[in-house]
Amino acid sequence: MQTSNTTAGTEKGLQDLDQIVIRFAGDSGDGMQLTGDQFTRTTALMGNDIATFPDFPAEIRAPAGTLPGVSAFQLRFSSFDIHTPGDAPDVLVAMNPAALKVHLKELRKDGILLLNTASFSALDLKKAKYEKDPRTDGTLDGWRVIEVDLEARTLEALATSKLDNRGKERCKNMYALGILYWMFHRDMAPTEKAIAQKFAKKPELVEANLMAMKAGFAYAETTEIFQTAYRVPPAQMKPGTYRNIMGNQSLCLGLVAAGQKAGLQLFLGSYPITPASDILHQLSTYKHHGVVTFQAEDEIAAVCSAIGASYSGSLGITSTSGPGMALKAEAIGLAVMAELPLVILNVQRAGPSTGMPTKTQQADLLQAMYGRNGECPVAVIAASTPADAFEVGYEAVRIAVKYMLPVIVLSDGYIANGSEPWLLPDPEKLPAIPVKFAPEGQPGTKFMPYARDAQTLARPWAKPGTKGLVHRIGGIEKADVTGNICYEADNHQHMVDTRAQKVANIAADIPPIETIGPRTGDVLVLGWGSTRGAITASTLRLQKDGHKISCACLRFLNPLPNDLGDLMRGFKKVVLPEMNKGQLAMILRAKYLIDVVSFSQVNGQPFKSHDIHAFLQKTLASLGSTRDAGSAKETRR
Amino acid sequence: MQTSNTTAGTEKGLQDLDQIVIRFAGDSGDGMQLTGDQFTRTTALMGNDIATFPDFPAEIRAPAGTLPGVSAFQLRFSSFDIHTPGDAPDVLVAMNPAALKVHLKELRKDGILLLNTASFSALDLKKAKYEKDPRTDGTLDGWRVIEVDLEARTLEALATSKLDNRGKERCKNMYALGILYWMFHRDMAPTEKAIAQKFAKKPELVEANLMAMKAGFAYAETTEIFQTAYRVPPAQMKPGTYRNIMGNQSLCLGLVAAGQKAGLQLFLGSYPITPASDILHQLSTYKHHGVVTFQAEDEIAAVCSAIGASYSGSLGITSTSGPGMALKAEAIGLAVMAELPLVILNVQRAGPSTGMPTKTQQADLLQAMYGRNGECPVAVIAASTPADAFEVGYEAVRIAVKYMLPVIVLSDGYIANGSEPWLLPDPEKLPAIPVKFAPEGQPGTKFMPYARDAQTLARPWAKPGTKGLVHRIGGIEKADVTGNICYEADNHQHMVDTRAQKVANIAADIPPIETIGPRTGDVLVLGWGSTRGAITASTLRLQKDGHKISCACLRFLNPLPNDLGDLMRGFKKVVLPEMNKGQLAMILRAKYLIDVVSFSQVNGQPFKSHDIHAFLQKTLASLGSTRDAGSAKETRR
Amino acid sequence: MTAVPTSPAPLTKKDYKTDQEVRWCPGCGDYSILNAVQGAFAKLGKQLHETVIVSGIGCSSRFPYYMETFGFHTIHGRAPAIATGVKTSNPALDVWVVTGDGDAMSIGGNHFIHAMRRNVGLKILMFNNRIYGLTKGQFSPTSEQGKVTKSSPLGSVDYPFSPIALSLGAGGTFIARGIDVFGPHLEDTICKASAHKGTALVEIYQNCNIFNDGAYKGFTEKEVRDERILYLEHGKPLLFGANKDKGIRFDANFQPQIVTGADLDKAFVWDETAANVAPAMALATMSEGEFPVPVGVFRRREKPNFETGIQAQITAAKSKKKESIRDLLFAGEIWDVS
Amino acid sequence: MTAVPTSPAPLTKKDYKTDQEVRWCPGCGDYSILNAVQGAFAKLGKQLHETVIVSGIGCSSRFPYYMETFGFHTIHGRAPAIATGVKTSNPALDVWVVTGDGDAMSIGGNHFIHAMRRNVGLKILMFNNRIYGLTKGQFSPTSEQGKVTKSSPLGSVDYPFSPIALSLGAGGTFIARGIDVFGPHLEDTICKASAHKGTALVEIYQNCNIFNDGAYKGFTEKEVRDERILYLEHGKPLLFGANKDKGIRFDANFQPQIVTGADLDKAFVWDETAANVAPAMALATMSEGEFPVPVGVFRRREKPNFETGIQAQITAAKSKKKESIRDLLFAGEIWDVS
Ligand SMILES: Cc1ncc(C[n+]2csc(CCOP(=O)(O)OP(=O)(O)O)c2C)c(N)n1
Ligand SMILES: Cc1ncc(C[n+]2csc(CCOP(=O)(O)OP(=O)(O)O)c2C)c(N)n1
Ligand code: SF4
Ligand code: SF4
Ligand SMILES: [Mg+2]
Ligand SMILES: [Mg+2]
Repeated sequence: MQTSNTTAGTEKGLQDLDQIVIRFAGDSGDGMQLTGDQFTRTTALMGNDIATFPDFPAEIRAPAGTLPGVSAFQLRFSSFDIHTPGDAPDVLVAMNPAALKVHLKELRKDGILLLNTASFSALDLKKAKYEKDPRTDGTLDGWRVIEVDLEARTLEALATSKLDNRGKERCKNMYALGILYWMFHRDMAPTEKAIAQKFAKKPELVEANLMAMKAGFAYAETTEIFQTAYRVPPAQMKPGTYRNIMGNQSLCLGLVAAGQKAGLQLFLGSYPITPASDILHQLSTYKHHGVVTFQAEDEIAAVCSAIGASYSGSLGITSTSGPGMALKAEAIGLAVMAELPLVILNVQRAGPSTGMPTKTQQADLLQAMYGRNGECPVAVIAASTPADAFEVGYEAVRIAVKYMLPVIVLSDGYIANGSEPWLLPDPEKLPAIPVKFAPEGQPGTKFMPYARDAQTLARPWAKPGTKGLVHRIGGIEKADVTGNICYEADNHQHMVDTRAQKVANIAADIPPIETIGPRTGDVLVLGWGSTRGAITASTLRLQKDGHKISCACLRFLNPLPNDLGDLMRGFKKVVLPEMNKGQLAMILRAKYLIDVVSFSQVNGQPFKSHDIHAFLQKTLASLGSTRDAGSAKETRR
Repeated sequence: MQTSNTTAGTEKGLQDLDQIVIRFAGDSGDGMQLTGDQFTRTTALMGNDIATFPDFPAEIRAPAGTLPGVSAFQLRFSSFDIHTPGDAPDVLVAMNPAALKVHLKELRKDGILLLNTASFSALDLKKAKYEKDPRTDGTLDGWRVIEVDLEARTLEALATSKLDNRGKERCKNMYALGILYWMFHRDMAPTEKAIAQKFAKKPELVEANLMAMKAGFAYAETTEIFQTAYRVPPAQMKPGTYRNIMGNQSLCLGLVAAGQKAGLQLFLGSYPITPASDILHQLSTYKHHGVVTFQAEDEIAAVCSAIGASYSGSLGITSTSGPGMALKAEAIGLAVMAELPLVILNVQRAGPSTGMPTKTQQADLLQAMYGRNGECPVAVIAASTPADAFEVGYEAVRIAVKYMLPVIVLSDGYIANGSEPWLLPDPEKLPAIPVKFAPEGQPGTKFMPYARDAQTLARPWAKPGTKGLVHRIGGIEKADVTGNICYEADNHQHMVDTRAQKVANIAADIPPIETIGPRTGDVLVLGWGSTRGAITASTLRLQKDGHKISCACLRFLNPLPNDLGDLMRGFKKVVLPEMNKGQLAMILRAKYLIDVVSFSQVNGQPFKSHDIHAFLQKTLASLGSTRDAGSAKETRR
Repeated sequence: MTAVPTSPAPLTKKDYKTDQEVRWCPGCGDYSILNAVQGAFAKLGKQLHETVIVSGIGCSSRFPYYMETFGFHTIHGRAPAIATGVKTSNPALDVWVVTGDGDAMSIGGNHFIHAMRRNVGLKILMFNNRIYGLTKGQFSPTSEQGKVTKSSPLGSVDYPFSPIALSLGAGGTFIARGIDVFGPHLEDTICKASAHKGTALVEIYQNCNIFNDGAYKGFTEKEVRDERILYLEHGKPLLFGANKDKGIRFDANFQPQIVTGADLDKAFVWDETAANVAPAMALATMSEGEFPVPVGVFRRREKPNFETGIQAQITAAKSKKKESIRDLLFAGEIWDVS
Repeated sequence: MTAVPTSPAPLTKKDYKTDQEVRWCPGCGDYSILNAVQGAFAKLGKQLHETVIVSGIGCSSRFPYYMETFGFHTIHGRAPAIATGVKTSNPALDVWVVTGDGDAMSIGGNHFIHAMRRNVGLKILMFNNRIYGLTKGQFSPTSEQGKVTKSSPLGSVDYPFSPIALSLGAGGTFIARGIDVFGPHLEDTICKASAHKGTALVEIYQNCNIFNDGAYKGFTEKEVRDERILYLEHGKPLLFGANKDKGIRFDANFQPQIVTGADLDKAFVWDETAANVAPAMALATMSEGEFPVPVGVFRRREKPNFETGIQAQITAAKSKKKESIRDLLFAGEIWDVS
């Protein structure tokens, strides 16, 4: 939050900033996700670039007021192109002592703390594991504290409302939102519209929520404690039509768009699991696009039903997270053997085992690559931002159908629940997805289920119901061409090689790697998945400082792009930040024998760009790379 | 089969050889495995070194006389130390045209073909896909063919037997065995004893079988077609007591011995699957050692029951093959989180998916290493020969208990069903396996389930039923020491690191790598698992030729031995033959950045040592390594 | 491409044969079942290309290779789940599942009961030989207690499932039993299963002459059959015996009893469509030793199919709302930047 | 190490409480169940250290954290399999499984029915809220057809399982139902389950006030209870209503009927130990809308336990044959080389 200039003309001061990071934190029941979401929509509509990061508590509800019950939502908006939801917030809204306890340490020095003082009884403090009242023992020193008894203020404001006191109190998040809308010069209209829609059937709720918000706005405008409002002018974004989107949502849209383009019925077989469940939920709403969703009895049945669907001529999809992925391994092997298209979505969460379901991680890459018996290669591609997930979902369908094989899509909790403005693509310009089902068999000929396309090595997709195509396939090794069971040594070697070659062939479809910065230099920062934002931000900053550093984010992890080896060899050092213990780094080291340096973090949290920055700085220093003085801020493009 | 000298004193000639490779091939119903097994036992008792390789048809019975129904058993015995069951057989026993068709091409030039001529009707030939009678069209040229109508001869010999004709005919394998016993100067006594035991309840069967065998022996002795008998003098083996053993069997013995030594009840949870089922069968016979076997409803229940058993203070074991391994992934993750001892046996077979259940492969290494969600490290060790499996089974228990973690043991179909003489260990000298269950809790203290041993980082093993130890654990991330659920970032990072460190700590227990040959030179051949024999044989041969080549077989695959990097760096080139597409090679390349050359074969068959030899020769040549002329035979030690 | 005979309608048994050699042990009960299925299919005039047979793993599961229809030999226990995907995404297909007692009752138990619960339009043929054949003879979840096998050298401790009782408990809508050696009855039962719209289970007692020979001979051998088999016939009393001189009735507590002579008219009249499942359950759980073994249809109730319900929602949604890709993407709050 | 209160025998309810904060939503039915279990355990005087509670994943499966016994919160659906390992390797332990309708009936269905079949000495408490609570409200295999949830926006097409019927079909030996809000009855039912030697299932209707509020209020609310609940009492006729003025009888075809007035003496006399399972099945599958909802014990039959059988074989084998490691290894055909 760096002040750039002050505009006159408002009653109080109005300062222009180029970015703000706000974190809302409160009890699970305090509506923080909703509050954050409203702020995000409004801000997106006002033309700022924006990135969000909801940080949920453990799935199960914790008792009110306790530390494990704290739910947070961080958003960053700016007048330039941003890549992450920010590291340390400029503003922290803390709805209770527990939220304060958990999040205060992250608020940047001198940042604004909007503290709800309604619940600071001894019991409240105890629940939050505070020995003393933090408001009076110096804990809050160094921050700009604004104390408001949000409950009292809200009750006051809703004196005329028909809601009972409990109902009124629950509007306190809207009161807080009103305060922030004033502080950051936001338009209340989009929220008014959204709330009216959301509670369309309960007008008294609409009224109370909006009354509370407006009261908060007015309170901020009139009261003495707020000296200035801030404004973040719109970002200069690429021209086009935008929509704010979350990762799970955009992945679904990519799949549906691809299904439409290909003329295929989509069939999702899934079993609920955090943080992938929303894919099942969302695809269930696309029945009008012919999307069949099947909530299976478990993950095995889920993937198996999708395989059955693909076998019958639909495009089978299955969605899950780590533990579910483990259960699908055997069946994915069947799909590899049967050479059927299949899209497997793994929205990664912190493992191993049940791990921390609501926390993010990208430690399932090696499982995606190797987590099956035998030599069992599949395509693996990764989404890197909420908007990118659209393209990745689309691409997964295209590849699965073109090469007749399973494609694993890796996303993660950070992408799934994070959001950003999405420059909507022109539907006409989406790549074609030609589907060629095997034609009716001619009388007197026998259908050969493993006769292959000369270029892709794909086998024909033979839809049951088509005359003359009866044939048998299965998970036992088959003779090439005929598909008959075959235990011969040479055939098996040939089939193992062929299945590997099919995946390798996909490399022909991969465009040259896009780098940020020149294709040679001192340090190349590689990444995949949701580390993209933090990597990009820190690279840009170091480039601005004059370092010879570039970065690139890989979408294709299997096969790897053909130009990757050369690209890496153009740098003195390759650094690879990953939210795992160096999984892609290992693959690259093995394949290219290049000393790729893994920068690992496995704590359930996304990287902070300043941690990556610090590591890269050290790496650059070790190479003797020079550093200009300069602003540490991300560049506009 | 190289003639070394001829001994006088027998009626016909008697030649001394230093090794023989015999392959029995016939219909699944022809009793080839039994025949091979009898020859093996006898030969072992006669003091030869011996190695066997049964090659089963697909699990399901194929129609009699067809190619897929052919079952084979190869054995090699020698008067020196051998490492493989040999490449091309010297003698092929073919019980029908199909067996001839499948195996003749492997019989070495000038080798002996003992051909049963009983079933060469047009139909028999058709079933075997012969267009013409191979006996008359030149097909058999170049081999020393001995034709015997085994059925007619057997029926004649059993004229007085009370069996019906079908029963008599089934003794023809014993007639063939008798012929071979004469040819190779074997003692019939052990077989007489074994048959008497096997059919103890059916004396007429004992009589018929032995009559047939003796008739075959007499036939060979008297008839004109056999000119010479051969003798292979005993090998100079290390002094001690020996027993012939198959891999699955010896693995079981290792586990039972370890259980006894540790004073732990073994609990096997398993679900039948080829080629691991015999582990379940065998351990089921050790009830008198307190071994509990539980045939579960599937592989998931199998591993879960074993986890439950370990939780309750037994040593949980689960055995399976590839597809079952895939199903166990999620639960293994739980064991990693719960930090419980667990031994997981994967007798690998050819994959992916159902693959070729009766064929061998070692392509599940990366699955063992990485086939789970999240960072989920376990110890991985591999058996390399049937006898070695004993030590590996024993070691697995020791490590699991000492470090409180799951250990995956990799074996494969080749080891499981192959056999060799096993120098029996002194039971007193087996390493101790100290087990320290957490003691009763003191009143007023709270048990800390994740308090750790300072050296190993193992947590205490707290047996339910012990006073004062009540506690809760699970698959969700836990705070170290207390074991309470914990979602904190730093704790998660700490626990991820700790679980990795526990596995890494095992390296302290690994003895220095044993090499065959000096620790520096031109080429180092590395291997793991069942490739050991073929690697050793070809290395010894090349060493004899004067090449600077050494080899080593790794038992520990995770963690790797501490001295591996230095060892590899002592050679110009490291070659790694694997029955997969280079899985260990990949791990080594990534870790050490050494250009380990993978020599891959994925055809369901074990390596032939001459293929490895050829590859190594090429590698040596490319390095300009000199080669002395010399015998191409394995050395005696 | 090699030439194969073209099949002019109507199809005969032979048209369902493939060019694959049948690879069961000589004498295996699976041969008779194959024969009965081909007979039933010919009778019903099933089209080769409209039929899909999905199987798991086991001797039984090799079945698809011997049927000239679409065939998918999948993985152990998962056939019902895969078939659910096939049928739900294309209800027009005639989808059959072939499975074994291990495949369906052991590893695949969950998918099996869920298929029953959902009433997916699958026809499930379960070859019950009370043993794991393919893996060479371990006891299965339908093996009798005390069975001595390689994995239970002192006799198995497990109690067996009754697959019929389990299916009734899971809510199955068509549940029947046939026996390999009763070819015409089996063929007929398969035809009835085919006619049922929802999930249809036919449990088929099958002799594995290698690992469990004679498992059923106590009631299938010619000499004992008449006295030991109870044919369930819809609307008719439960009578058995060569001269139908014995019957089954239930006492006031639903406990089965054998009646003869004058009491014969108290024999229970079989209604395979009964609303409450209790009578079928009573029959399914009668002791095999004391009572005759029921074969035929235990239960048959029509109830809307799963896949029909799913596709009806799709059809309704499609007719209610048309949406182009553009409309799909350019939805919600969008804004323009120029 | 922090100090904890030591518990002098006899134990009270409080002794079973842990130091963990209970993390269910305020108002969740799980609280009452926890209370009933603690009450039952206190009554039965269960020793903390001899009791193991194994759970899967779900809101319900957090249960072990709140019980001062050994607790293992495992993975989704696998608790019965893990508990089978615990109990079979150490039959002296008192092993409980806590699970949900999703955990036990959906992903864990197979282990569940196999535990029933084997009659392992596990006490299974299944919290049935007819919804997936933990994952925020998708329909479960016990949800009624047509249920609108996030994953079934147009209503689910699935038919529900009756867990009681499924367990009966699977051969369960103790099968009962309780309801969260009927605390004393539930406590009593849990005590009965504990007394049973083999597998004991208690299905517990539990209200999820967040995602499926009021699922059971149609028969649990104070005003309707008496008319809508049928208490199963061993040896007593099936009567219900505030004045026990209604009863359940079965017609000749086992179809249930409600009787009143003069017919009241035709009410079926409940025998939870009946040999044939049909009456229990008839009750379990009565339509919830038409008939009162049975609670209490549906079935209770003694039959040797799985783990007892397994351990008996071990004990017998041990007493028959002693073998040192040396004898074990130096067996079969051995030979010496010197
Ligand atoms: C995941 C997995 N586990 C185990 C096996 C091994 N297996 C193959 S078939 C079978 C049991 C077969 O029994 P059943 O279904 O009764 O068929 P049958 O051979 O008796 O017809 C087993 C255990 C396998 N192929 N895959
Ligand atoms: C393998 C796996 N799949 C899915 C999940 C996600 N998951 C956790 S609990 C649950 C369902 C819980 O339902 P239920 O058993 O009824 O418990 P409740 O929360 O209703 O008490 C699901 C789907 C998981 N943790 N692991
Ligand atoms: S093993 Fe048994 S079931 Fe399998 S094919 Fe042979 S006889 Fe049939
Ligand atoms: S979500 Fe439902 S079941 Fe879970 S704790 Fe809350 S009220 Fe209870
Ligand atoms: Mg079977
Ligand atoms: Mg539930």
